[in-house]
Amino acid sequence: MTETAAYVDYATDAAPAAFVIELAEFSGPLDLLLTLIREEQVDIYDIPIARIAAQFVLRIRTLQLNEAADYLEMAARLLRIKAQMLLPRTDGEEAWDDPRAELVRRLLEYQQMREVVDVLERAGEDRRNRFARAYIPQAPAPPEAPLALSLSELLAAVDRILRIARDPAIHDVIPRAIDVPGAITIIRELLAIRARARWTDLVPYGAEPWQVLSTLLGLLEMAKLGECRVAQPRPFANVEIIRDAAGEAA
Amino acid sequence: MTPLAKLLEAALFASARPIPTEELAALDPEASKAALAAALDELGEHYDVDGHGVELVELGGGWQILTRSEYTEAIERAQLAARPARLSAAALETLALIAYRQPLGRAEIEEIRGVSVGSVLKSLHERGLIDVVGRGEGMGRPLLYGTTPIFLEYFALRHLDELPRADELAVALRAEPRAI
Amino acid sequence: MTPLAKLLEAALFASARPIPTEELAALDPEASKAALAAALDELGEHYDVDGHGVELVELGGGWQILTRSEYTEAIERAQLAARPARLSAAALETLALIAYRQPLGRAEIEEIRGVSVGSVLKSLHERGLIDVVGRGEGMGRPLLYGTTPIFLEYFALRHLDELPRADELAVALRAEPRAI
Repeated sequence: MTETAAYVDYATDAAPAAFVIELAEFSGPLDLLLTLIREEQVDIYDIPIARIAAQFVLRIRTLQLNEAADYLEMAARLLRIKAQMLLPRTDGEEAWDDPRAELVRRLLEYQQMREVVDVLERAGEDRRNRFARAYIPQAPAPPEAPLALSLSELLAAVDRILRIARDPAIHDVIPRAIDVPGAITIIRELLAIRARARWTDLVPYGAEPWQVLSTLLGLLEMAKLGECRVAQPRPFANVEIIRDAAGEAA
Repeated sequence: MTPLAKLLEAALFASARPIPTEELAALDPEASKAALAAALDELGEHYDVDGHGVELVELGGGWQILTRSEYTEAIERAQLAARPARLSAAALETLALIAYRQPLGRAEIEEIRGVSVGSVLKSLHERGLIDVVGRGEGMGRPLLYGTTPIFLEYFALRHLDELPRADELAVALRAEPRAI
Repeated sequence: MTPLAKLLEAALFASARPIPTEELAALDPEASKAALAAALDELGEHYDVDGHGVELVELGGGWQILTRSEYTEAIERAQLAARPARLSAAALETLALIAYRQPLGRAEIEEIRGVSVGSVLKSLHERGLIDVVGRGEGMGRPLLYGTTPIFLEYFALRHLDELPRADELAVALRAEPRAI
């Protein structure tokens, strides 16, 4: 039959411009198949399977779709149908089950879906051409809630900063010994008044590093001596210092 | 405009998303349904008759003010707003199937589309266009997908039945039957 | 409305931020400055005279359509618009410092506030309230931050000098770090 000849023709033809296609142009093997059927202008109910199969294989070879299992699976299916078509028909024509029937059903189903895609595409394009109200700031995800800010809040913040702001430090590096005994004295004084204290009671906001270190070492020393217990309920929580029974007795 | 129409305008202007009619009703608990409908009519008509750059659109079960499409190009050229990205063909095909056959499982979609659709389903789900609406029978009780209100919004549809019915589609692939 | 006023309305509606006059001019390169000003006037007047739920406002060096404040309560009550979020105290303090002392580097902010401000700067930057405005002298040429037009917009200020001067505040902010 001429179908074999057709295969040779297509295979030996230098790929025409139309053959240089991107995989992205097709959404799957059925899409490619439908495109071929349209290009070849053949009847979907009477697909010249050998010719279409040859075209299909040729295209996916051109596309170097070795990795695309979906296309290869379809190619195998086409070749199997082609083989079935070549089998001699022993029975009468009426009893013959067209091996293409299942493929035709799938193509029609796919074609119907493509019609819906056209409808959706038009609707989506129409919507895309109209802008909705945009929020500030523009977020790719759902719009972030806008901020509630007032000038008085901002000014109050300025005031707050000024209260806690230290003078811009001039970094004169003076060697300064860590004063552990001094820190222990302070902790003892505090624990004499209160059974429980917190880290922030001992270390004032904006304390110098040497003060922090002295207090820490002093605290550890006192804990070792059993004068107090140190506890932290959660990671990063304020450290609690608890006057110990031993300390109380002393 | 009537006070109710002005209130609706303010609310619709403030929202980046369509507002369902029930939520609009919450704006003025004393307004009747009829008054609300009349005010929406009034607002929409005002935009149309008076000649505005925006219009009132009913979609996704709610109402939204949108710019008229004739200004899109100028706005985009001036880089004041950008159109959202188009959906890929794969995403559109999968959406089309789900829209028509929901609830629908992944295996059926793959059977019809002839490709694996795992990543497409994931991205459609992330964009809020589809959601899991149940589980099918059979092995593994597969997840079944359906479209969401955002789907309607994306395509500016009021209801799913604005899509052509399946039997209205012309499965007209029989171009010219060719003699073999 | 004139075609230009309609175009302006569409653009102002679609934009995520106030649009400076120069950018509005890009919408219609053939429109003269006078025509643009007239169209803005027309749009603003239309909203005012015709009785709309929105108004045209000039702020942050640009133009924006905003809902009229008398409708805010009803809209918030109906919970249609996203509830505004508040800035944390840390963010507010950092923002205040930057507003008054810009351009300002991270090290100086940390020195004054006594805490590390990396994440706060990041979130203010994401919110669009501050931006990098240059690089300082000295080691590592630190990034310097300043406030943005969005900052002005949040506080409904036209210019930075509408902020009370530092010496008008109860406690005066030192304008300059002490020279070393």
